[in-house]
Amino acid sequence: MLLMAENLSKEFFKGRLNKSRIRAVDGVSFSINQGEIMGLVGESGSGKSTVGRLLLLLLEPTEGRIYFNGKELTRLRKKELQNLRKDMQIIFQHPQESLNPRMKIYESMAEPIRLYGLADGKSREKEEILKLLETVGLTEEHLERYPHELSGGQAQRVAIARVLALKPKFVVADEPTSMLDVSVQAQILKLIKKLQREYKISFLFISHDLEVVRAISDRIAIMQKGKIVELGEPEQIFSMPRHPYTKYLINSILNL
Amino acid sequence: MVLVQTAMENSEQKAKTAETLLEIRNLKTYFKINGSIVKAVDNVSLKIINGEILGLIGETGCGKSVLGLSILRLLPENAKIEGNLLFRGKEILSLSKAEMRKLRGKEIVLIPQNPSTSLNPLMQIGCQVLEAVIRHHNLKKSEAVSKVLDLFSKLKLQEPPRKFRDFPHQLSGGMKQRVLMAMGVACNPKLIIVDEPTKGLDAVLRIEVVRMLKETASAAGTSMLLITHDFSVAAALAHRIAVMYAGEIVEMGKTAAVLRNPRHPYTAGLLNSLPGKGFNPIPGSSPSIISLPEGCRFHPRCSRANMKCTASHPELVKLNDDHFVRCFNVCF
Amino acid sequence: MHDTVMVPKKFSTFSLRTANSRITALSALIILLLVFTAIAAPVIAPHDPVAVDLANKLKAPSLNYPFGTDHLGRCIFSRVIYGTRESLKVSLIVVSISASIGILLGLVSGYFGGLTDELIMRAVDIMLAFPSIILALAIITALGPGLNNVILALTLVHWTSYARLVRGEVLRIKEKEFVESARAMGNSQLRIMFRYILPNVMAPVMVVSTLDVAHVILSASGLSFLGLGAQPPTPEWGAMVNDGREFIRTAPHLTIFPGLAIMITSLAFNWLGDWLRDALDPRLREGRIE
Amino acid sequence: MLLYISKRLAATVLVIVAASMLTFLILNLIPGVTPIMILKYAFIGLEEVPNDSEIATIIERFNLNDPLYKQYFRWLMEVLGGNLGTSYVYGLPVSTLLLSKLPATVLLAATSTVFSLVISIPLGIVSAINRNTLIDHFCRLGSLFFVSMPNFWLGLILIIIFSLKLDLFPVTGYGKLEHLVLPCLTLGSGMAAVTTRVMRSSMLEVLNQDYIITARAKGLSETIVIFRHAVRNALLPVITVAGLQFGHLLGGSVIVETVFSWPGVGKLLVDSILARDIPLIQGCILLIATAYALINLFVDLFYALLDPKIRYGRGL
Repeated sequence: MLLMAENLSKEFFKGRLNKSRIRAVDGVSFSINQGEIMGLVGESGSGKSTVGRLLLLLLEPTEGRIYFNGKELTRLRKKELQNLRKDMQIIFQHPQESLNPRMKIYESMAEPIRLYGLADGKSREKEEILKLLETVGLTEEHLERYPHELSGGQAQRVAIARVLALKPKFVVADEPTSMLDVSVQAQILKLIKKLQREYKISFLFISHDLEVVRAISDRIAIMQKGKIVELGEPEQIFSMPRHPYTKYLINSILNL
Repeated sequence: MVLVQTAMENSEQKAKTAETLLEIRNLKTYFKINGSIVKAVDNVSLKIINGEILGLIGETGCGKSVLGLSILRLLPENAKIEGNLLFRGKEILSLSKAEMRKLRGKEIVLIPQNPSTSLNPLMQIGCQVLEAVIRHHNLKKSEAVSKVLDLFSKLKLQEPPRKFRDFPHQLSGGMKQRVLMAMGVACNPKLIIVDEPTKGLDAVLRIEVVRMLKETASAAGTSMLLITHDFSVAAALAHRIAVMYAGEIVEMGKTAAVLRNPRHPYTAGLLNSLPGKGFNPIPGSSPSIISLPEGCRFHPRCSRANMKCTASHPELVKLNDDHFVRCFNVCF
Repeated sequence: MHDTVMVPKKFSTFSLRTANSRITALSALIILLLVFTAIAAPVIAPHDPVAVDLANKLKAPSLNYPFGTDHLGRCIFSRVIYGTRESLKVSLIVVSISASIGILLGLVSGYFGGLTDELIMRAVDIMLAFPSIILALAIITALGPGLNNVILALTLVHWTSYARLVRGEVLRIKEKEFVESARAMGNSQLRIMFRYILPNVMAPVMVVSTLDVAHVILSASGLSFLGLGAQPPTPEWGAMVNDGREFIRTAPHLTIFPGLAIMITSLAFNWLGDWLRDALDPRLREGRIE
Repeated sequence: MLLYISKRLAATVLVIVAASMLTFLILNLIPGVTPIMILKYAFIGLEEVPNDSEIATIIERFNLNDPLYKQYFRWLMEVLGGNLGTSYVYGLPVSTLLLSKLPATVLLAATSTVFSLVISIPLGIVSAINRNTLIDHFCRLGSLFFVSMPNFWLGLILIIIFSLKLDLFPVTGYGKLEHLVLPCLTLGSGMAAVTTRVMRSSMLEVLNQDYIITARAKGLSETIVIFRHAVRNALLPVITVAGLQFGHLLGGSVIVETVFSWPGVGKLLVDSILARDIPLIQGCILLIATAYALINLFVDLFYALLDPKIRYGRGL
């Protein structure tokens, strides 16, 4: 078992004057095995993105513990957490925005490599980058471009290649395809499946689109207002939904 | 699914009283950008029959929204439009500015794309709808206001009198969509152009918008040009579907026919890349409109492409009574 | 994404575009000329700017004295040339120091927020409670007149606008996903601030600092005009305009030429700032068709 | 909305107090200068120069040797009591001097602001509507021209042309309308130039918004789209800038009043600085800072009235 979240909660404070607190994530527990894709589905505002960021400690959890490879993350000192960062990465919803607009694609790709010294020397670095680009289906001519000169699909591939450079064990995919067209979405989903198969990377696939999650996940968690209301295999969820909210979500699918 | 059947039954009765509402012949919309000509819409022809909903499907950058705005002549100054736009026999492109303004909002209406930025933030919701009503009907103010309130209640906006005085920032996304809908149907137009009504919406909101569009169209009996990238929305609402790629229509036909047996490889590819159909993607990416490939614009990504496809440019060919395809090597 | 065409600056007539670019080239040329004049002043100036020659005071512009002479018979043309040194010195020092202070404080207060943000922003609010010249006047009163005190006063006044601008930009960029992904990748705070956030903040700062050079030239010459900046006999444009005030009836050229120099210099920097804003504004950079 | 007003009021009072503290600090923290030196300096050039004993009594009378914070609080209490101290040079109470000079500055500032808004708002709209045509080009060039113009030089040029050469207006003086024209033109043109540029870019920004397409799609005439939809939204950023611009106007009036020897607070400030009359300088600066803070408060409230997001807050 790669990762386990236990009774994870997060409260946000709204407005300086009225000290009202919103409990965006409320006692969420689940576990993800090595090489497994866990789908996390819910309407916007259900707290699914917050869960993703809590797992990577991009947000401080108010309560709860996160075990990664047996180590409890919230207890780790800064240094220890630092080298664990390599194994846990994230890809975002807006491809163009997840790359530094002032850096050429080559620079963005080289960042992770240089940060952890994964390739010594310029030529080794370029070689490594080209290998990564090839895995995600891009070519050398994309290296000299800026993020705004790429299409949505291409930018998302660069983001995935960047993450791949660190050879992570676990990746949070926060609605990676919701801004993309259907055909481009299919290419990215195909790529994620390939990374799961060939590199044994496990994913937390966050989305509001039940059909996409059903197609790609090994297990699905349904989230409503900060709580996981149902968890199970896709077929089981779709054939015998137990929780009323799950039924409600399934009925609102507009299939052909 | 219930919704799909009703759409198809409607198209049978509508076909009988077939009187063409809008006919587009070889429409070309070009833009001059930094000295180069960009063909956003390139030689498009299609017909919309009275009371019919035509789904215009295509991915980002295929020119579908530009087509919608061309019909209403709402494009920036550096746009050039050629061809014919016959609306109930009148040629839209030769109308004067004043005549065009009488047409907009009265005969042909646009329901814009993102509701959150399509309402004037400094003006009360009611006034923005009232504006359209007063512009086209010389009603007394009180009559116009009551018409707006009645529209609001028809579109299930709670306590219309209060909503009338609310400002856009006080409404949710769904409510703003309803207000734009009300603005659209305020003067019971002949043709409603709906631009990407479900873009970026949750599944739940999406189905709500689809229901609203269904009620509005069937209630008023108006025809609709539904511009979307979402196949299932088009399937649920449209009687006929036209698929656009790189500024051209590549396939057009009855909804059931196009969905059941798509004849153009791109349409087939799109349908197969849906999550429900196992997300097998179309290789490559859609070409930028500035540098279009030779011959058939889809040939670089088409598994069925042959010599002919790369050499010459296919025309839109009529397969049977109501099915058109732009391809030399049609699928079966 | 909306399908209509997002079109960049529209050029209806070709001549307008060339006119624009020609003026931009002209402004750049003027600035280069100014820098050259400031450096090579001793070589270019025909006469010694401070040499008093009462015999031919208040002479009209002539071949020997292109801008004429002032009430002490000094060659105005040479004084204007030397004046370039003072103006550029003041404006470039003030802008560079106030920009660096402002960027640093703005970056820190925008990125870390909390108490530091409160403290810095309250200080900024108090400084901005005064019109900029009034605060400069107060400081100069305390320190006494003189160009160096003008530099100090204007720097103390101008850093606040940079701090507020940079803080706003940092708050906007900090939320962007590429910063979050940099953090997820394990970059240190400092690296994120200086390698990810700062480069994206520099565009608006460069535009504002170019415009600010023009603004400082006007304020500094204004203070000298009031007699609080450069003290006689230093050749400073503002002070020269002030010297010419008494003789405005008989020898207007004493006032016209130094004032003209101020205006042309600030016009050049203002136009360059405008051009820079359009060039660096990503929205206008290219017309992308969705 | 009431919450917003009270918050803004409290902030303004705080700013004025902080400004008074800063002014007091700057003017009294003169590095290494004792009160004796100030007094001696103040009397330079006058016929009778007081000897040391007389200066000692003055120091006693104004008790200038106390620690700074004590002097500040005593001064603040006095100020709140309406007594701004007495001017070294004029020997009159600062408050009477300020009151006598205030109307001139208010008149000049008000007329210049009106003049600049009346010109810049229409110009900004016109040049935004026919963007990149000749009109737009000349408006931009013209506004850039006046923004780059030093106001003291512009004043002198206007004097040379209109007073000396054409003899239409008097060079200096106060009282009749003809005295007001040149100073108002000089002060107003700078502000007009800046406001035109802001109005133009704000209009361009608004004209690209989606709700303008919606308005046109309703079949409304172009004039209605421009004036009922575009201009109202474009005015909001202009209002905030006008508040800031008023600060520059107050600053500028110091210089313009000196050029035209206009009997306002600005000129009084410059003369008092040259004469190093500390209490009078403090009074002038405090008055200008307070006026500026009050104007900003008024501008904020006016903005809140126009912007429903603030006026009505979240209706949900």
